Amino acid sequence: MSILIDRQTRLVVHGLTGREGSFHGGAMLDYGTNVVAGMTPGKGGQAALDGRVPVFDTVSDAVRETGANTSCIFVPAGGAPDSILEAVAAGIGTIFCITEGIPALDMVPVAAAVERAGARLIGPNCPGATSPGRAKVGIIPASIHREGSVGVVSRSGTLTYEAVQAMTDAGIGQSTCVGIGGDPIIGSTFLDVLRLFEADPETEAIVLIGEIGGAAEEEAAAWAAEHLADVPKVAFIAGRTAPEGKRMGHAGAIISGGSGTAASKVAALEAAGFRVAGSPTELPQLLRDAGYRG
Amino acid sequence: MSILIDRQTRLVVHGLTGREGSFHGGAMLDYGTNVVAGMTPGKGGQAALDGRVPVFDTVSDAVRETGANTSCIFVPAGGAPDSILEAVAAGIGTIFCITEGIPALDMVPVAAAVERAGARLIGPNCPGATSPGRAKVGIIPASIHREGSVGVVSRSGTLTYEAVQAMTDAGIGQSTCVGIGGDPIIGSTFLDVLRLFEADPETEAIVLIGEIGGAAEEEAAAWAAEHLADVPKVAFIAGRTAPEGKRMGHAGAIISGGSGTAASKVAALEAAGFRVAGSPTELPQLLRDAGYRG
Amino acid sequence: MKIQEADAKRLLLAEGLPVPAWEVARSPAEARAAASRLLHETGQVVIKAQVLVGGRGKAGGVKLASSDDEAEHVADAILGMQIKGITVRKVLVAAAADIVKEYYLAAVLDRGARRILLMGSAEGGVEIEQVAAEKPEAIVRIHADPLLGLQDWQAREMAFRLGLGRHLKAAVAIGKGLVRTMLVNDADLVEINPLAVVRGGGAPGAPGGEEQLVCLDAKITLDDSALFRHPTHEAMRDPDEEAPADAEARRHDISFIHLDGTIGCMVNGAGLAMTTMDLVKRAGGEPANFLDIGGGAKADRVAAAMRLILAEPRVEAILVNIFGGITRGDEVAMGLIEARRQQSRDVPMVVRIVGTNAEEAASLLEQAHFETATTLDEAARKAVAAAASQSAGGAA
Amino acid sequence: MKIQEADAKRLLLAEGLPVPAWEVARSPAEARAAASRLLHETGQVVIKAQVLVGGRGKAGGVKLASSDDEAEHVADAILGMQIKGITVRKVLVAAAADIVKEYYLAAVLDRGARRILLMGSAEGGVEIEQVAAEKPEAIVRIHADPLLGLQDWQAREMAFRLGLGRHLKAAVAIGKGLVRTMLVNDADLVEINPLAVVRGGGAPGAPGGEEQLVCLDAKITLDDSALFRHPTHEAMRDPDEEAPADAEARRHDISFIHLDGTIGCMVNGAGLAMTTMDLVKRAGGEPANFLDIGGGAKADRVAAAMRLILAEPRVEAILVNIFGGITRGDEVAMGLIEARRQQSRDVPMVVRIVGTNAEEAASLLEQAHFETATTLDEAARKAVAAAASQSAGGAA
Repeated sequence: MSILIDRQTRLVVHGLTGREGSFHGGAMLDYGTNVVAGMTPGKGGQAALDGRVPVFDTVSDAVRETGANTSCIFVPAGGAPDSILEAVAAGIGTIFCITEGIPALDMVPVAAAVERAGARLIGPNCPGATSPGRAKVGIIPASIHREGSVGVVSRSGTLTYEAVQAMTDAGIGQSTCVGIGGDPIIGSTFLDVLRLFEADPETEAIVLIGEIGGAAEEEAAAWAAEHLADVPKVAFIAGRTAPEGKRMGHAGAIISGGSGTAASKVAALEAAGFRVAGSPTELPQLLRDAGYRG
Repeated sequence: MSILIDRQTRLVVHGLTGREGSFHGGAMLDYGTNVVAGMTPGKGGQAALDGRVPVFDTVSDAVRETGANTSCIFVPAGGAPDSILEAVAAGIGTIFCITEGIPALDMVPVAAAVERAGARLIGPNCPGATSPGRAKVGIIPASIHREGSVGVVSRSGTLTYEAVQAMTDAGIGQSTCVGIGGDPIIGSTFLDVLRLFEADPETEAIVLIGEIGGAAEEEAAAWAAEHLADVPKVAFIAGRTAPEGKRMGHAGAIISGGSGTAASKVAALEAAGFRVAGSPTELPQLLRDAGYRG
Repeated sequence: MKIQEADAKRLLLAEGLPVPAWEVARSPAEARAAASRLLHETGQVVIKAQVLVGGRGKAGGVKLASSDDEAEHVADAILGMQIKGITVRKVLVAAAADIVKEYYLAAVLDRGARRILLMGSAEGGVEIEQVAAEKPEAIVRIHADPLLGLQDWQAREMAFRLGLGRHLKAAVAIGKGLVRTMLVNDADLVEINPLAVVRGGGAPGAPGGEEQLVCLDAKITLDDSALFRHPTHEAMRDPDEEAPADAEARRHDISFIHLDGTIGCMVNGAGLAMTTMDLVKRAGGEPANFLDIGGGAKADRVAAAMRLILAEPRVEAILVNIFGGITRGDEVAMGLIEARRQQSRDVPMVVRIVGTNAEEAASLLEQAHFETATTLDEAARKAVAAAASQSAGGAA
Repeated sequence: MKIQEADAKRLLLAEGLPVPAWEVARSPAEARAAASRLLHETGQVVIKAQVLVGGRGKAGGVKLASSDDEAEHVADAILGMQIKGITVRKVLVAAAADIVKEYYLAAVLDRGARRILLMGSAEGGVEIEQVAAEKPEAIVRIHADPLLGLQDWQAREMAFRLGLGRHLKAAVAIGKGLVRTMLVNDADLVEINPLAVVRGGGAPGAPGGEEQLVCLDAKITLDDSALFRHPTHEAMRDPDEEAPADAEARRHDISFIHLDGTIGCMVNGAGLAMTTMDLVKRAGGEPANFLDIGGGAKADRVAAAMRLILAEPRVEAILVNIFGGITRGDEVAMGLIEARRQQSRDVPMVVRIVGTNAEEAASLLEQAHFETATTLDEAARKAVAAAASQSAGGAA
């Protein structure tokens, strides 16, 4: 098993006919992901990715015609919140929003509407997820993965690749790697993803990759201390050298009023039983130290 | 028993210090209703109704200090929707909104918020409800009632009084009389109230008093045909002589595009097993004809 | 409150919707002048009676003209025409559109669903009730979320389902614009019929020959309860179409609707007022009006209600039916006594007052020699009888 | 994007909030003129340094003046002052308020709760972080519903809990106004500190002597992601406080933050960029900047990033760390080669490119004689060593 995506995933790519959508849609299909549909308003009836995937005008058409159950959104920032709501209304249960640069206040009602509908949103401004050997949704490079039983959750993109590559190089595979996104308002938090990993019988260890800003790492740590006490847990926090009051690229990565510092996150994670790495390359060894034998 | 209100009702009156609020608040208290609090922003700390009822600035204060569980709203139209939301947020389960003249579009989000919270709203623009001998909330004159087992539900005010008076004069008492209000957007429909009567062991017969406009009577009739098949049911519909396209006083009382006529409602009710009176004074006899022996 | 087509179009334009240019004319000369300014667009103008009733076309109130001479003649024929009892005092002059296809699109308040409904049909140009009756599957219904509002994807869905995919951007803007117009103005209904694909010309600044989507006719009904927060809307009330009695009723906060019968009714409460009319009819009479004096009606409002009823010469008897609750019966009785003292013509009156302070009312009425009744049915019968004897007396 | 107090006050005024009159002065003479126009209100003006950093008061950037002479002197002292490294180039001149009591009120985006938070305290005038640390119970927190927005009753609740019941109407208008200002402008933060009860004078048109609630200071942070839909907001970017490098970075869509170290960093991805800085520090060096070239970075953006880094004379070595995903390693390599060809001064560079097209990148870099590294830790160590030898060389 795995979380969020697997062989039962039937993916509709919003914006499949666009530049990003077609590039990554093709990569997902090549990886073996069940890309069953594309959605681009006005291009309904066409076929994308060399004729392999039908395109629909609306998500509800895609769901009705192809049984899509998962969305991956490459729509530009202005239209992405609406696209999330369209997926929710069409009954899609799991929605990945890759789009970056969505105004934060746009996400406030959207996140509430997703929650109200009982759907699950990953992102926005996230790289997606990969369940190695089963499916990949989003933009994470396929090459870095290896099948296995470590669950990886991260706020970041390339930093995640770095960490996952280090694990793969050390012979440690992943059950699912999830990038939850670096925006201030995101659909699923570290905690939400940890809950899924806890319920997944195949996930035997956890890697959490956080960064400065907010308190989501602290919240997840407190929960993990109680619910993942016996699970090997390691973490890395980026931004130890970040100055206060400056947004470090990610809209959410900012220390304000002395809160959201790397130090407070490292302390909370260590108190919760995580081993915290000084560099992503140390993660494999720390997993071993924590008792992971997978 | 009864529905909506009884001896367990602990009422907070929104706008208790105003003209309408204090007049009807006093009448409710005199009837024996548990009026535990008033709410008027800026008058917190005062006592109203000759010092018998404490007044609070906020509904949440009233709930915390007095255990209020039911609201009755006399706030003017501009502030009433907000007052409903305040009651919902304070955890009030049953809310009567007497206020008339609320713009219909204001009620769209409010009705949705009430539903989302699992609360129950009666009105707006309604006379309230009376459970004779137990409690009265709103503006229905106390004198017309008699304790008994007929459940009365109506869209109207004085027409309800007329019908209830006729029943009382004929020796037929009521379990609860509910005025649901004549506005286009109301919190509880005929159907919602019928469901409550169905679940109330003390209610043995139903009187439904409808009027032209909308399709709520038809909807209730269809449900009653199935769920209240063996219950004596009588009805009256006002507006047989109303011309098309004119609002007959109530914002909701309008025949448009040939739908919402008295004829269609009478037909639907008769098809569902209701005996439909030609005048409110005939209701007691029709109840007897329908087999009501209470 | 219903507003004229020209006002409705103005509200749509204010929200950025595409409405072809128009002018309003009150005389044939004005219509001629308007036509001479608009004829260059498509070589033809349409001249439409401005009345707040449906079926203008069938009644001959909508006509084309191809020259300013013809426009003047057509306007002359339409102005002064009676449509469903309303005299036409204004016409709207607009460039006639070269219509490729007509659609229906409206935002309405759906009371049952308690939300805003965007309703569309590819069968435009005819009355939607007719489509609903004959071909219900041709109507597309999309509800706006009560908390989120109408989403872009919903407007797109409407466009695709109407077959307007080729005009996607315009259709989305119009669908969202209708709901926005509704919200901004507190309207119950914002209806475009027809919404049309036209060739060139139709809208200002449009490149000639290219197809575009425009709002050719517009109907908006405003929520009376919300007029208080739209001070400018009162100016859209059409004095040409409002009877003096209606204006007087509004001034006194009385719900009043004129009907064609002979028995004037004065009642407190809308449901009871309708019931009183129904019972008059049942007793063999015809109600002359719907009149709800509202709750807690004081003497001066009772007097105003009496004047409203008596202003109609057909009225031969008056039925007063008051169920006291908030309203105190004795106050109404005193109002009636005072009103009768002032009234210009003597019409038989049957009064029924029950409920709060009914006894005090009864003794006041007795002293003033009013005819009274106990039940509503009895009151209706007595009023019908009084009217009948009045007619008979008049005929004698 | 942070904006100056005067701009923040302008946005509040646009939403109808009570903000006492002010003027902005760029010279002592302008300050004198402003004071002479404002002194009549309360007999005193406050002169405040306009810089986008906190702690102006403590730094001596806020002073009172009781005459136009004094205003000119005070402004002369403040203008040109350095506050946390920023040179003061403007002052705000306002009538000094006769403060009865100070409050704190702010609308902020609460990321954890995923909704807007209205946050208030009766302990105004000091930094809210201090209140939060010392007296957390003194902070009132009310979340706006994510779908319904902030309701009137919530604004009233805030007013009552702050003890502002005597100023209920004004407090409700301000609470709602803060959230509206946030929504209308796509702000992350709209903060009034202090919100103050003042005696008379404070606001334009106020009756003298009467107490009223006014916004004395304002701080607004705008959401950078939403600037695209607020074309007028760009004008509020203060060129006096933006380093040329920051403007250049924005033009090229590069996330760039200047730091005080000697090792320039060029990275793709924000998290990896922070990590690279952290590892430089861990290896004993000091990063000169945070720099994220973003996804799919093309050659011209690489060249721009290189210019940004080299513009800082302190930079002694450059660490390039690229994990190819969307970004293709060979494209970055070509960009680096081109950038080095153009670059004005020669600084040692350590390049690590892994992921997509890493092999092609490696061979390009080898041909161009770049120093490369395999792991991130190795890259950091090499860069720190290169900078050390560079300093040593420079010192020798």
